[in-house]
Amino acid sequence: MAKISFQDFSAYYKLKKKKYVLSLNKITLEIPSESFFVVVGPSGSGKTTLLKAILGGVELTDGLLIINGTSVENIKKKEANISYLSQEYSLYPHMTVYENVAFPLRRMRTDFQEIDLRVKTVLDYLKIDFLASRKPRQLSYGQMQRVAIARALVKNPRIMLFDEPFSNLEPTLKNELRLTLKNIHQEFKPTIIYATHDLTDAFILGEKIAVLNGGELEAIGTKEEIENSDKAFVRSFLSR
Amino acid sequence: MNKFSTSLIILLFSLSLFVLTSCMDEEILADAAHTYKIWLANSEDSSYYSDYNENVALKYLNTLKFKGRDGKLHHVHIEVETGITGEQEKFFNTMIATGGWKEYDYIDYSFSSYSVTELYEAGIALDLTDYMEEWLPNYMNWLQANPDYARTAANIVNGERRYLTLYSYHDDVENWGGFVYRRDWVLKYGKHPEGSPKAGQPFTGGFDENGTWNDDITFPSYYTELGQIYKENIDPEWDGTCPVFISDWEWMLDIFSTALKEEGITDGYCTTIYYPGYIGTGDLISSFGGGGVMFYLDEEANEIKFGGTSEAFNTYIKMMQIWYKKGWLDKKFAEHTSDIFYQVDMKTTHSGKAGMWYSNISSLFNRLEKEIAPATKGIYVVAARQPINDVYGEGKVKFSKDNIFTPKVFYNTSKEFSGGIFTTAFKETGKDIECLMSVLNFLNEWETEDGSLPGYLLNFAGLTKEQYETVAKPGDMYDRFGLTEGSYFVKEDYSDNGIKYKTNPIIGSNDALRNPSTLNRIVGGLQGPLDKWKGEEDHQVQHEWGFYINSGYLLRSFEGQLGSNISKKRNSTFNDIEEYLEQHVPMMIKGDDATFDREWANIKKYINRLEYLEEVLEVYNQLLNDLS
Amino acid sequence: MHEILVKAREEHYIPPEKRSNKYHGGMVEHKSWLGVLYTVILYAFMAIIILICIVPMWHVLTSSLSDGSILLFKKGIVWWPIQDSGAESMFNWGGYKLLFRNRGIWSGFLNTFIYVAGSTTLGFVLNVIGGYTISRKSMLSRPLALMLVLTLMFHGGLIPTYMVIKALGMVGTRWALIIPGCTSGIFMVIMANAFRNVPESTIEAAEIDGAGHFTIMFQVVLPQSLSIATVIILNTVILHWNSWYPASIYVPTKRNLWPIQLWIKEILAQNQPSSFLQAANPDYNKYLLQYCVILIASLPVLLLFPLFLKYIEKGVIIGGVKE
Amino acid sequence: MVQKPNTEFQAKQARLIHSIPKLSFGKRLKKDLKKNWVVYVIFLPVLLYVLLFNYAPLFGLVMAFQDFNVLKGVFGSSFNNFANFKTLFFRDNFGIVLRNTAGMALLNLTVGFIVPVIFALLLSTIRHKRYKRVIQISSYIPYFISTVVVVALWKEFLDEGGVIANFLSWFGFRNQNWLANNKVPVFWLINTAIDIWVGFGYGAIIYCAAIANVNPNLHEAAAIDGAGEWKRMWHVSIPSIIPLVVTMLTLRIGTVFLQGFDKVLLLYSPSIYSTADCLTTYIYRIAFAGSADYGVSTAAGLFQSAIATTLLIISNYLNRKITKSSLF
Repeated sequence: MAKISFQDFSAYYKLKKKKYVLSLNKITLEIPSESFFVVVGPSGSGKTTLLKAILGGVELTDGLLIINGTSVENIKKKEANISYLSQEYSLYPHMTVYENVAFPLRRMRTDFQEIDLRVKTVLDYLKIDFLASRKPRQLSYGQMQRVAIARALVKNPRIMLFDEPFSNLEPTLKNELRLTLKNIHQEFKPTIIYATHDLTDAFILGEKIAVLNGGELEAIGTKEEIENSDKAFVRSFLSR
Repeated sequence: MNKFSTSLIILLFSLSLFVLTSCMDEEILADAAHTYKIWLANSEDSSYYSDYNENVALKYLNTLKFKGRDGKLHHVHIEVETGITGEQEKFFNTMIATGGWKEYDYIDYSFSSYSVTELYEAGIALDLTDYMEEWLPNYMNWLQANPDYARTAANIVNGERRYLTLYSYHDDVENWGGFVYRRDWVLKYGKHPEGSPKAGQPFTGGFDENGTWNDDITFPSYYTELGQIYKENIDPEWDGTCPVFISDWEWMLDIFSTALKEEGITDGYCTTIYYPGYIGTGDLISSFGGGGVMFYLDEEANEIKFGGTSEAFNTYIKMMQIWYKKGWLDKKFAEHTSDIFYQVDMKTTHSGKAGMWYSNISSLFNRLEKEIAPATKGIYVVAARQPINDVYGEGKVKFSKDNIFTPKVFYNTSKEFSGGIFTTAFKETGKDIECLMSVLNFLNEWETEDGSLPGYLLNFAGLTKEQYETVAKPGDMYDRFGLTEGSYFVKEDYSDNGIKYKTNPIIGSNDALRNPSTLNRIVGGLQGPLDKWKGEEDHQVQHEWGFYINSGYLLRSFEGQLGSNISKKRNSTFNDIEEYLEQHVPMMIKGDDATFDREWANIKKYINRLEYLEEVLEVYNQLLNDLS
Repeated sequence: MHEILVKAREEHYIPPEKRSNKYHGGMVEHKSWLGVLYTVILYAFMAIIILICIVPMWHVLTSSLSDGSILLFKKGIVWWPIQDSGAESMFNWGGYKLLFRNRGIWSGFLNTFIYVAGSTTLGFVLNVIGGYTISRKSMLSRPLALMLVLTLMFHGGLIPTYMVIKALGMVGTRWALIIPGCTSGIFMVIMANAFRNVPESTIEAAEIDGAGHFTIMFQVVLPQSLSIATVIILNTVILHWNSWYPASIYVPTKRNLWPIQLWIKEILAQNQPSSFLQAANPDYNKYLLQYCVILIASLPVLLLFPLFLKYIEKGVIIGGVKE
Repeated sequence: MVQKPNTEFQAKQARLIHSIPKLSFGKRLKKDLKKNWVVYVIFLPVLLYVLLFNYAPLFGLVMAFQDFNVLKGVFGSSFNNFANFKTLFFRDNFGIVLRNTAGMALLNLTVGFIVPVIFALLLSTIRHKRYKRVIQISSYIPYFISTVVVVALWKEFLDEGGVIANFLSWFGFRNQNWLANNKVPVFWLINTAIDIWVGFGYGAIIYCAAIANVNPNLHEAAAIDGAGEWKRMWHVSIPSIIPLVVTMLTLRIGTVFLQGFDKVLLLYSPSIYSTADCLTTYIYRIAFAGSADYGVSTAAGLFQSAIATTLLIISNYLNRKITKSSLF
């Protein structure tokens, strides 16, 4: 559905009044549409900036970032239809689960019955329909994450961005949610870009994996290519 | 957000409801040229009516016809707007500054901080001199009959005497405040003074069976040589039964201190005084040579003087210091800062624990007696005239055979009631201003040839039964307060000494009803031949408090003629002196003789250093010469 | 660390219906003797505070029912309405009768209600908009905040303000009492402060979901700072409930537009002891008016207050308790 | 799961830090407008409201330099440059007036400001909902009693033999009328005490709301760690209301010279002018006793506004340095 390509793309984010940090340095990268692409690397290696760049949230950039043929600057936020999920869940605390999931659809002026139908199907799909009338504060972490996924999914986005969404969940719940992501990818075929510093995540999920370090692209390829790549950093990163 | 929508709906609903109910109800007879708008500073207590236009006497006035500019009789419709108590000066200034005065044809001028001359020069006030002859004859006749008020009724406009203000006057002065003392204590604890036939004997008398009071108290000054001089020159009818001199007062204060001891009152005192240590309008200071403490008129010298550094003021403070030392004066007199000078420390005076104080008529006779306040048992409070100093100081400040004087400067109402100006708005609106003048002239009308009821009765006595019936409406003020028989009656027989009209007893018993049932806010409350249901006791009060005339007191109509920048200087000088005296006079009263002299020197030094004092005195005297 | 968290949650978990609204989610507090001592002292201290605050209003209530002539010279706190010995009933309702005989009181209450409702609504909308703008991290948010705060410092003065309102044609109408004073810079700044406490992630999420500024303002940011917003509404209500000064300037001669506070000021000014004691037999009930007006002026707001309190407390638990 | 500090990474990162020359103001403004133009459009009604009703009347400030005459109006009156300021300030007791005002302002700022905050914090540790509500409502009541009655009551309490005078006499103070005592701190303390008594309930409400607005998860987490009421208040409630306290303090510093003196006019008496006379009463006596002098009163207003603005800007600057959160 959506092809994303970085051409010599570098991004800066503001450290202090005049000081800027180069967080991405001349990245050229092709993310095929409908692929499950994983970006891996130590924290602060520019993973989050990469995702933010796709959302158009980075102030200062040069080089090109094309999504489906149009450069990221002139994509209007409303039609972008990209979802973003981070560690913080960012659910609306004052709305019930149902309202949280329905919120994006209301903005798209879709009529009431359709909203109700789509929200119900998504909640069933993620097996959290019994939580519909609860408030975020009454949910467990796992349940919150599922609601966040539901909210992202309900507007069936072309691109779904995940920024270490499961890092503070216990292993059993992590596996479960990874499985759900996989099913979502099979069933709805969005382009998924999943940033993480956890290798097991990368190897389980990613069809293609990119290794980032200090804002530069160290390696890119399938699980096997990465495992026996000859790059020094990749090898030391794998052994950690 | 449903909260918003609910409050918006309520807002719209109540708005529409209110617009419906507030439309005017009675129809208007007069045409546009004869509808006038008047602004008055004071309004009536809103328990009578919430809008002055509901005043029944005004409704009656609006049914009459008056001569207009074209000589014909026209119906008029006068709409009256009133000021908010305490906010009038602010309203007046805003109205003048923003041209709001153009809406009004006649404006009450008593709250203006600018002289009428300035209002005239600014093109706001209308010059009435040319209109007086033809349209305001009654007002002119009254001025000719009262020259001392006429003098200040005109304004000096580049050298000439022009009439710019329509003043209104009381026929006689009604005193509502003065010095009072507990005569029952004098009777109980006092002894006949030496020189009297029963010297040393206790007084006799008190309340008789039907509650009237009589006693055989005579004051010591009656048996002195000065007393006889006072009797010959000032008050032949004086029989020594009421205090006249400071010596009488001190004799009483001594009695009061014994009374307090006998009655076991610990939190009372013989007398108290306003917190600055003196009363700014000159009371008690004019007992020392007739002058005042601030600006006052010295009649003999026909000059305006300043009393703040005078010997009279010094001697007065000396007296107070001695009263303080003797324990007669309230130790905490300087702390009652939120009380007004005629209601100082009511907590003590109204519980009967004070011997003598400056009060108003509500605490007279036995009105303070209450079960719950033991010290008020058998209380009988009597009014006393301003005393004359025969004890302290030398020469001019002390009454003697060749220095006979009476107090001339003290706080009292004068005949002058209020003043109004006609605005020049009619030149643009084309209104028939002469017709409005004939209305006000009608309200100044004392007697009529054809025997009909003169106009002043409308503004003083109100409406007769017939007059009321022409405008009666159920639920109006007369109806609610039982005045349907009219607020006064016309008596057929004129037997008792010229009294032609008799007030309705309902108003007699509750004189707060007098103003709302009449029109006397527009033109003064002239009394005229009307009995006022006053009893014998009230006669004694008015006689004592009104015995001396405060001829030295500067009239409002005189002070109002100062230009705005000079009156600003006068006000700032007045405030600076008052602020300084307020702090230093109490020190002199409470301090020893060394402090007394040191502080008096400070006061003199401070006042002489004041910038504008000389200039203000000069302008005052300049104005005095122009006017006389 | 997670294991403890999950176990603690499962063990003490109470479904929301059974949960009492103590927002600690039913956590059991183990009582150390220091904690008990602290609580005892605190409760006693608070009891004193209640006493100190309630007694003066009780004094006002009892004074308003006493006999005016005796109250005039009574010293100290009036614990029970004082009557002269001969009085028939324990309470003297003369003061209230005198007050409500004034026909202006009723139109005053209605007008005040209109003004309070109007200006609070208008003020609240302006507060939210103003607060939202200066709470965003945009270039102009700081200068605009400075502009709003300076409105507190500088005041044009009576005559200039009157001239501006007159130029707008509002003098003499209700609008002069609703629009000009409906809010002040201080409320917008406090609102901005509350908006800054809203977690940034929820706003970003809303932006990603395609929400425009208006939706974010009223549907995402405001509901999360409802407690402070309610306090601002409460302050605005009280500000306008007690205000009489604008009315005394803009509608001085139109008594049918007067709010209750201006009527009260007028009634009190006409019945000062300095005036009513000039009559031979004064009506002492007039001395009670100053106490009666406090009650009728403060009662409506005091009754309204618990509602606001509930709403302020509830402001946060929207997230917790199922409605 | 803690990562090993990657020194090599930090070195790499240091190389990457560039100092890009700041965009010119115009460019940055254009960029900002592009992003936030909607926010500014929404702000227009507020801007219109503020310009019309707060800034338009400021043309009246010119009266401070005029011998203002109501008849001539703002545009007709003649200029007298600084004469109004001269009548205000070149008087001998102005120094004392400033000292008193500063003293009362300082007390008002420190004690007067802290008490409502502490009261709100204490209130938050009270568990019984009904008792907490009773306290809150009763603490609110003094705000509604009219100033005249409040002053009358306190005058009687402070008088010899009054409730407070007796209470203080237990601590060795002579039983006297404290309002007649002109030693320096006495009147200041009285004025602040009355202000606190009237306003602490009203003032605490906003802090109660801020405390209630705290994310309950934090409280829950602290409770799990075994923190008692006191600790939780210290570690959770206080940090969460710091930004609001800072905002309110900055505003209070700015307006401390303008408000809080209305009761002095009713409390003070000539014998204690030396400690009680403050800016408001001083200006009232000069500008309003007798007839209202708009020139002088506007000059006085301008003087107070100038002080208030400088204080505000200083306190805001300090806040930005110390606690990073500031008004503007």
